Amino acid sequence: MGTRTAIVGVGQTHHTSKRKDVNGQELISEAVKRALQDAALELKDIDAIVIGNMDHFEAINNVDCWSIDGSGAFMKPIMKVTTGGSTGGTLGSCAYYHVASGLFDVVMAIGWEKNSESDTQAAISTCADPIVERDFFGGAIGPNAAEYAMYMEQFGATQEDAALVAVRDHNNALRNPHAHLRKFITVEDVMKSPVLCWPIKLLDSCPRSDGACAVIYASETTAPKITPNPAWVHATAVSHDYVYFGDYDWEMMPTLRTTVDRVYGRAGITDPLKDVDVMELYLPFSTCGVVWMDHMHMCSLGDAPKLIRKGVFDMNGELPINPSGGVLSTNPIGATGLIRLGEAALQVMGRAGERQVGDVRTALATAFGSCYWFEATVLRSTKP
Amino acid sequence: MENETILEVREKDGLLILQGVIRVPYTWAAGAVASRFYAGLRDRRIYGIRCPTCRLVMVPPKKTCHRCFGDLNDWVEVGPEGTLQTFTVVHYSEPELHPLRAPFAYGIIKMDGADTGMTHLIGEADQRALKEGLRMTAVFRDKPEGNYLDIRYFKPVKGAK
Amino acid sequence: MERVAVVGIGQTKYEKGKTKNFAELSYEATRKALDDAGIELSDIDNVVTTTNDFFDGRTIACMAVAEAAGSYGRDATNVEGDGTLSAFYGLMRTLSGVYGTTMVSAHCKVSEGSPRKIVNQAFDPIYDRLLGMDAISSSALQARAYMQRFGITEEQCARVSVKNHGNARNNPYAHVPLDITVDDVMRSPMLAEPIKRLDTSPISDGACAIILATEERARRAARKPVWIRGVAHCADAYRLGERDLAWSQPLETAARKAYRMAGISHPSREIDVAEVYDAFSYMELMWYEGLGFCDRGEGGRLIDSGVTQMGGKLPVNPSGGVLSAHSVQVAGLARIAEAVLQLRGEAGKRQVPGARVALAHGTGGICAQTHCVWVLSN
Amino acid sequence: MKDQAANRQDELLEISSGKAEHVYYWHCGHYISPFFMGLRDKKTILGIRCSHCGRVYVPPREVCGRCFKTMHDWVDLGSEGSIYAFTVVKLPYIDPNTGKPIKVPRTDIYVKLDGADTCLMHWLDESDETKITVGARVRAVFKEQRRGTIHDIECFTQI
Repeated sequence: MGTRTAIVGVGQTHHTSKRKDVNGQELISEAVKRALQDAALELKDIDAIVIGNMDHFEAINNVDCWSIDGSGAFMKPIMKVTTGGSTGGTLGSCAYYHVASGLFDVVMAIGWEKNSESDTQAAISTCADPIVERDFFGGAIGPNAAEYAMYMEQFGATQEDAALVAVRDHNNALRNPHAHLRKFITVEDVMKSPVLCWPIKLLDSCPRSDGACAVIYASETTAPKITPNPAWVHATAVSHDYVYFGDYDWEMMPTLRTTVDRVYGRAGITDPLKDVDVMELYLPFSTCGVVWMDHMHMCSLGDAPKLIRKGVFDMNGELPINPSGGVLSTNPIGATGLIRLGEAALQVMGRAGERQVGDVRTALATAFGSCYWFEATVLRSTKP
Repeated sequence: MENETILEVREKDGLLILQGVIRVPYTWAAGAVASRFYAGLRDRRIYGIRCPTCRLVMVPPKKTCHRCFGDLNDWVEVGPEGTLQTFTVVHYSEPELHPLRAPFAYGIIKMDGADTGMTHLIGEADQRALKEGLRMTAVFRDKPEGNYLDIRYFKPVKGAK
Repeated sequence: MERVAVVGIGQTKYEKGKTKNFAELSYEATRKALDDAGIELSDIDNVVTTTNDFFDGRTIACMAVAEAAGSYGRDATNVEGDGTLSAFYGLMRTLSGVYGTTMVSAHCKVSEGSPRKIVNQAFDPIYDRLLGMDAISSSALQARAYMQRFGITEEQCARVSVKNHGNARNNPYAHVPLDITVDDVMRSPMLAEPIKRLDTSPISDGACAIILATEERARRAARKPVWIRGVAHCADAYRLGERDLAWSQPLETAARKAYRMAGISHPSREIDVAEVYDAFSYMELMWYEGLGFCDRGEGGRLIDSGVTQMGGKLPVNPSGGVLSAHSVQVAGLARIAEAVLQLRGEAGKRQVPGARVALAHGTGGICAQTHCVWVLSN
Repeated sequence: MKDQAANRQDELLEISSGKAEHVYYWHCGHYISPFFMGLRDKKTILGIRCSHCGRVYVPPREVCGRCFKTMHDWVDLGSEGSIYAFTVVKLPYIDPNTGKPIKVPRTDIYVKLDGADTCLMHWLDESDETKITVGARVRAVFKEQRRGTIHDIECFTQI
């Protein structure tokens, strides 16, 4: 049996469109120092570090080696993991397995990106198979736009339904001092914003951000010494099933279903609306906040727009989603999934400040990337 | 429709090899610390930064000490001369990478007053006479561009042995 | 640490210009590993792949090999770095209590891109990347620093090349088996002083996979399990000018930790065979020292003594090492695979008779900034 | 700790990569090569069937991820199918192949070829989204000059 593991500290930068005042290493060090401060630890207390980003955004090979001045990994074990957009989730689970294995006691995961350093869409387009799909892959927007076009056709959902999700996440960000975009918007604003990839418009889309996030994991013996309220990892799961974008089954979203089924199963969640208190979901586009609700078993297929119109996922709704403002307001890609985990942990630890959702006992965080790959983690205030 | 992003198609033993290319340009923020270092080079001065805890002067400067993880802001001018710690004479040519034509040399130079070495090019030198401990001095670019090659290379100090 | 075994391994032959694409190459290795273990993919519950987006010419390069590595329907993840680190992550997942049998795979087709430009991207874009250094020129700085400090000669480095290329003749997977002399190495074209052509490793394409299992699951496998006794890794400072290039402290730190886990107090006596990451000939001598096979500065004398040759007391790189096949992030995983073959007594003509404890070693970064050390036993 | 040295912003330098060009020689391998040659020589799209689960994959590949078995059963899928999904790209992002902005609007489609279980990605010669429907029948338009790449198909067109 593995070692029980909890998140005990979270640090992040104030995410923004371009940090000209710091280079990548310096950006990372801000998040690391804040995480250490949050957990009242010193660098010497960290036994191992995992770091991740997406290589083609900054063109830095061997990021683990390059990061030392920022990550603090001098004379420590460090490894790099990456799975594209889902990297942040991958980082969290990698740190978790470090501790769960019993080989390390306190481990820090660091996700970062300086998306301002290249053309994000160009760099992300290189993730498609270079000789078969690259030229038809309109960056990350394309497939998600196609997905929502199909969903509207099938279930009569509207662009306004997606706009409601955009309004929710953007306006939640007003309570998050770390969020990149903090501007009050309305459905009308979303509808009037320019079309990027029909039917996705500018305000339906995530920004590209410069930012970093560090999350500290600790073992069951050490975690309670660090904080009275650790966020315990109850389950983590992944589904990375596909190779080509053309392989995906958008009607049944199998990778999302597999992922949530695995974490719900492992954490004993039968009805997410009732069993989970808050979710931090990797929704890169507002449209995902509609379609994916069905597959996360919030409702039957095609019913997500009804829940959204009722405000079920709003801050004061039955199951608040993305109190942080989510990916729509902040997106330093390699950090994005880890920010979801960090924010979910802050909710469980009761340290989410103005964006705190009452008393959180169970939180779920997801990450999404690559070829519709998903990752999910369930955190609880109680020990597994 | 414009396309053909594949530069060349080769067929070998009944299989295809496609030559493609990635052309994504990058612009890296130097950050405040490196920017100040480059501002110094503009004035033909080389600055390092001292870690008060580890008592090390690092050149080029950095914002955080990798040893104690403390924030650094104690700027010190180093050089203008230094000593060669190790070097290599490169005999192959890689025109897209190399700023100088082979044979040329790379070296690690510890500037006077610094505790860490600076990796750089070596020019105006008798390559066969290079050795550890040789005194070196920076040769600056006439028109600084705000990057590492604002030092063109290091050359042996006249008369140095 | 609870007991975890390597129960299956698979390697492709390492060559330049392999005709298989990433997925086909990766599948060859994973299929061989499954067949070697005598299990099916259904017995595997999670997968760790190893990629490098620059060598593969695409970002999220792990997408290409997901199916081929067996990721469909199971928890998969991806490490970017040397294969010894992916194996380490695989070990942690196996130990976590969540999973019990882990497939770890790595592929690399170094010949498809421009390796020198790709390695140059490991330098700091803010500072020294513009110098245009690559693996050869930066390692030459390290070679010089090391040789100068300890009086190591070019001939001693050449002896590593002669030994390893010679050993490679016994390894059907090796890329460059050669029957050469110290003179041949010394007379090969000078690339970056003191590194000559025959001091360098080749540009190789290939793939490797290993399967890790808990003690309970290992019983189901067909092969005699090879147990993981100790593993550790450690990183040095980033900038070359901040490091002691002549002595690898992170290697010593990682080795000591791995030895402590494995209960080894006299590595040179207790280890029967080692597979180390010799990307350049001088590196093997430095790693002897860091691994405690000899005292600091004694690497040259150790190679001269013949101890690390086949037939010596501690043969190093019976496979021919990285000098004979360098498929970058695959190379460390291949070291583990070779160590496993030795401990099973299945290493064929390169077998070290009666090997009971083996060491495998991987590195990452410029001038081997990071090291990962594995100790295995049968 | 201050996040932004905003007052010194004007002194902050950036380092440029210049044109940054990385050339690759991608081996198409033993499954994509016949696929491209099918486009080039026969103006047909080849898929491959898993003899175990019966799924037909396009583009063809060696292994069926579900069954983890090598596939041998090549299938000629012809050149027609239906639109599974589409999007009209209006953002002129930088084409990673050229370093220059792509031409917009551009319609990317996922085509479910008749007889295939997965989709092929390509372009549609219609950029008015109101004139495109999911499920519409489409046909591949082949180029006159073909050389063994995915662009031997010029685009797809609605029938």
